[in-house]
Amino acid sequence: MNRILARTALILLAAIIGLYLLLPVLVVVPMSLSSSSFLTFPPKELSLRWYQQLLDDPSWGRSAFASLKVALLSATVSVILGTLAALALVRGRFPFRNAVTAVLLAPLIVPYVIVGLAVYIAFLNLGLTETTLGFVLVHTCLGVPYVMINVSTGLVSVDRRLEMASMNLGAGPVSTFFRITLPLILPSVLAGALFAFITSWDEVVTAIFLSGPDMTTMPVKMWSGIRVQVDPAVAAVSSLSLLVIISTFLLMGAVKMIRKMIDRRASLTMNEGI
Amino acid sequence: MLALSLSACGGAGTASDEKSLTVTMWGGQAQSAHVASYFTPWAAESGVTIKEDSPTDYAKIETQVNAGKVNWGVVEVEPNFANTACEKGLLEKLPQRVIDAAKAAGVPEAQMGECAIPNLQYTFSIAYNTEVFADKHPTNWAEFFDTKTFPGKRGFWKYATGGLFEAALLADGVPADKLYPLDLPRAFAKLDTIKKDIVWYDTGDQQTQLVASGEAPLVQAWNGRITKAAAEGQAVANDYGQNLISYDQVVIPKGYPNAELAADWMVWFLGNGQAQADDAVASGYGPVSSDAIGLVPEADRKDLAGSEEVSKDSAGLIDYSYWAKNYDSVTEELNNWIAK
Amino acid sequence: MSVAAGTRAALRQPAPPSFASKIKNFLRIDGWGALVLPLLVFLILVFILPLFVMLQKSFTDPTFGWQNYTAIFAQSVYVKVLGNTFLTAAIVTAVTLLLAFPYAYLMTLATPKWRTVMLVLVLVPFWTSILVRSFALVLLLRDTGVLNSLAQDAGLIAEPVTIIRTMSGVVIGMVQVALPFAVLPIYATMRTIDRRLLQAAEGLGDRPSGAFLRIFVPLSLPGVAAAILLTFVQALGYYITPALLGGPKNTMIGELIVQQVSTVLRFGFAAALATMLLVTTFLLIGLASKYFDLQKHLMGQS
Amino acid sequence: MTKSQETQYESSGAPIRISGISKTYKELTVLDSVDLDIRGGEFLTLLGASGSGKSTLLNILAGFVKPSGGTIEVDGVDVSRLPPHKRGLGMVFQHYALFPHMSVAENVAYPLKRLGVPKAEIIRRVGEALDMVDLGRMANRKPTEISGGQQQRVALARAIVFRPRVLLMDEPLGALDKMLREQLQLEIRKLHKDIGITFVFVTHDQDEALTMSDRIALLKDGQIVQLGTPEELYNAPSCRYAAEFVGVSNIFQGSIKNSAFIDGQHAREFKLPLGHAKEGTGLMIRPEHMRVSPAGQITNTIHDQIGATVEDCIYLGSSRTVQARTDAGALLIARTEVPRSPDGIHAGAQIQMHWEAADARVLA
Repeated sequence: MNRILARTALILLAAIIGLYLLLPVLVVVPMSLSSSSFLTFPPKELSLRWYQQLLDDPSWGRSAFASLKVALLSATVSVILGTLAALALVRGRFPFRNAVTAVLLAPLIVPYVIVGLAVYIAFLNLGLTETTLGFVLVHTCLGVPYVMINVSTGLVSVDRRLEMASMNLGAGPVSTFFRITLPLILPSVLAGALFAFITSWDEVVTAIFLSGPDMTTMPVKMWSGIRVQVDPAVAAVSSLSLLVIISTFLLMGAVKMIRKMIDRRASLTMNEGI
Repeated sequence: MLALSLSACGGAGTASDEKSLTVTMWGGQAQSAHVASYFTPWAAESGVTIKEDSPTDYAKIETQVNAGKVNWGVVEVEPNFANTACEKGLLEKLPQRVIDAAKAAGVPEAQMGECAIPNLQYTFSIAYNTEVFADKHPTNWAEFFDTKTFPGKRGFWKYATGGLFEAALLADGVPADKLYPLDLPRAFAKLDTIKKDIVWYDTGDQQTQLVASGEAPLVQAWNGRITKAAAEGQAVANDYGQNLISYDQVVIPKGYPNAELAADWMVWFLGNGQAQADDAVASGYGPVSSDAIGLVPEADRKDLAGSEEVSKDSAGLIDYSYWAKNYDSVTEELNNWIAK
Repeated sequence: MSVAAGTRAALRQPAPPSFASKIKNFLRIDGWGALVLPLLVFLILVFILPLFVMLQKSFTDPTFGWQNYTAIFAQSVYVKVLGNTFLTAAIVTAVTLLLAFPYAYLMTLATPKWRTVMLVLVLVPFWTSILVRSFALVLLLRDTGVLNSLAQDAGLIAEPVTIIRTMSGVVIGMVQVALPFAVLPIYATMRTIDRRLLQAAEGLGDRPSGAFLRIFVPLSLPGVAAAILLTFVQALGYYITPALLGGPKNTMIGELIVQQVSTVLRFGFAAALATMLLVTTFLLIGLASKYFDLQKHLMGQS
Repeated sequence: MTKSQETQYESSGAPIRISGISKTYKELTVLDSVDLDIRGGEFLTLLGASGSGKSTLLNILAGFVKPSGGTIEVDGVDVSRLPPHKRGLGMVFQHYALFPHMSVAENVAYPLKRLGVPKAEIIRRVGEALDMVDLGRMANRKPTEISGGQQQRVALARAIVFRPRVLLMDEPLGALDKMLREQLQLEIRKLHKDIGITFVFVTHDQDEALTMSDRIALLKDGQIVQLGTPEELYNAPSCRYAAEFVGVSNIFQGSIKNSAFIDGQHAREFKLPLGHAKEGTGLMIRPEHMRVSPAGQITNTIHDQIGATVEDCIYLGSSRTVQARTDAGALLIARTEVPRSPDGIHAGAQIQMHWEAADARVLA
């Protein structure tokens, strides 16, 4: 009886937390449908005015494209560098281990404001501000610890005997990594990549420093008017990206289902899997 | 808007770089209005490409100038920064032709700087919620500070240059022409009387939210924001009693390669009252040339800084030369007082 | 060093374990270990180097010396901001943990379908800009906001509860941002705990609550430690959320740094504030690592 | 019991020569200069308690652990410096180490793909290998979708599909239940006979070692204490450790003096078997050679005997075990076939335990 009571309380708590996580996100949708040029909730009149403005103003599309490019590239570089470093941390031996680890994790600890300013001073002289390369370099620093942490955690749980088995069966270390280790830690790598992508996609503080007329990312575009006025188009952008993520989740679910169906059919005919 | 996007796309070519001007302002819809009203027409006339950036960031200006890589051409700043930065050598001194153009346009002497021309004016005035104060609302700062007659929270901008000291001294009976240098102890003493009712805002959005929602039915606000909100049907209004006139300035960071082009634009802008009038209608901020206000349609005029209606009740201009000298120290005092 | 000195040293230490070979052994790096080099070099060049240039400014801008540091302590307001920063981060961490732990626990109990739903709920906020979420919270929480109006209409409260511009507002906003970062590592650890251990403990006569406290909770500690560290350290650097949801009394150091840099142009002072924050953070982490192996808990390493 | 002398080896199994292999970790010596010649095609078991070094030796053979000293020759070629993937030795791991993200067929095809075998042949050989372990219909299952015994067979198929000349097995049956283990022991033996390659098998289970091996190398503290056929190990243990580790034994402690064994504990003198060693510290009698009689019934003078009190009498179906304690406190065990169990043997009864001197063994 006690246990049922505790479970019910737990479920209730989780429901409240879920609402707490979701509500501020969902409120954005009606906000974006308001006809007012102020962010209001609930909206007095519904209109698609701000979506129209997104379409009319090509700078939104440009900044979205710039953000996407930077986020994809920096997530890719983060995954490569972060996975290598995780392999070294979990498997390897190298000197000054604590100091090196501290350097690798430092981007988690240093406030972005400091990073932004420091990097701005350095990059301005190198001509790297307002360039994709500049953004990718900085956002890789910010995203790479997440990849490292995720992949390290994944690597620790990999049964070393599987790698030994692979090498025993004639695969070299590199081949073993790509055929056995990588597929096994793939969920961790993808989780790390997701973190790195989002870190870059949503990053505004260092991006403010790096942005300029030649290159502005989406969060900077959203942030730009804040001291004067928040453009309700920002709510429209958020709603759209929400739509994208929800459809991605649905798509992933669909792909999973289709794969299961194919698997089932394939198991009827032997040796196809080879 | 279309012209802007085309020119911005064309900006990638190196040939057009020689005739491009980068404009940096505070951002948002106000910036869109400014650019559309008084940058794009000039750019079209003179074959220059306009590049836009936002928001203004003083740290970026200093870093760019110190690094000798200046990307920003015309930058919208607060007058106290324009003053300090000009002294520190971060900004280009105005060429004589800009100063002459300003004189010719009748720009108030007080709003000019050695390195800066004003680009718009607005007021710190009393914004009130028309539902909470349907019958009677404060019409001067003494009433604004009177929480007995007008109960409710008061909103102030949390920066030293937000006009709160001036308002406090006016409320305490200091004559408008004897405000500066500010009697800070007296101002803090007056502010102490309503301290528990003060709500601090940071962004322009917050002020309209505060008044419109009734959370703080009285706010010392920027008049343009309140006018816009009222036009959208929100229950807010301005009272211009003892309003304090403020202005933004535009400057050219030192060493900007196309500084001449920027100066060209300044001359064009000061002499083009129509462009300023168009901007005033679109943005809600007042024009700076004396003839421009007359070009604004009657209906929009009464809520613009620089108009007869607003000027007659004004307590005067905020003295940014005072603030240029005292901003840092008063900011520390203010932060300390808030934190107490 | 002279030959004689070398000999004397050898005499004093009858069996010298060859200093050179010790160094060599210490500096040894194997094939796996070498994989750390690309990232290390990358971070040193792109991250650490600019940071040093910046931090050096705290001693040289505007003039050489400690004046930026003495200036911090000359004004009580800056000390207060520092204190407030750590206090807020601590409260945020505690609240986040209190919510994240049961949530993650329920995720381990839920059916796969519900677990996916709960996971999506955690991930979705990632995809909405912090800026927009903070604004949405303002609209929901302010005195005349949706939640206060609903509660008043329902007769739960007579007067609106002021949340915005108070510490609670900041905490509510920051916890919303921090929760996903805490739930994920805790859940990752909990998932690996063998539930049969709980049954075993109950079989050995422990009450369910006792078995939970004595078996499950200690086993989930690595994830909890990682969550605490991530939440706390990130909370120290927040500035958008406290700027929007807090009042001037809730100013955090990140906001102060931006203010000093962008509006007052005191680079050196801002750098000094940043250095203080960095040093304090590293000290705290150092202190924490005395009590548990951070690398292990953060990376799941042995 | 296997008679190694009678087993016909096929020539395809490679001989392995282990010379002076050592392994130390800091201060800990895991293997201490081990020498071992494994004949081509034989089934050799490395037997030992955990920590004896048997798995380390296997891992050194496979190339996963670098020895601190010594060499490994396979078929006369020194492989000590080769990485694991170039040694061409098949291996079955503890808990099988099947790749969880690949199907059964993909697992078995893995080594063939590394060798670049043409696809058609891969399909054929994978089919053959799976048929050999009777798992053809499981080809497209994932390892998590089949039982433990089936996983073990997949691991076996995967290890032999590329026709290695040596198969290493690291406690491959440890995770299975008793019935399945016994069944698989026989299957692995049959497989060994069928393919004729060299098997090196690691286990801590003496029954398993006795059942399966041609020869057993018994390891203790990083050294081989005895190498021989199962019979030799059982009947002629070289030392007390070997006697106790393999099978159950009754051991009297003492020394040899004047062609007799002096038991210190009981202050008794026992006869020695013919051709006994000159030196020894113990005398061992296996339980099945130990007889029991009610007290005072013994007349046979070629038997040695000792009085004891029965503590327990355990019925095992085909046999009966009697546990009895001497006055000096030593526990002795006798196993008797059920019909021969005499009356008067029950808990608390005074009995005589006796044995023929020829069945006793002197331990070094």
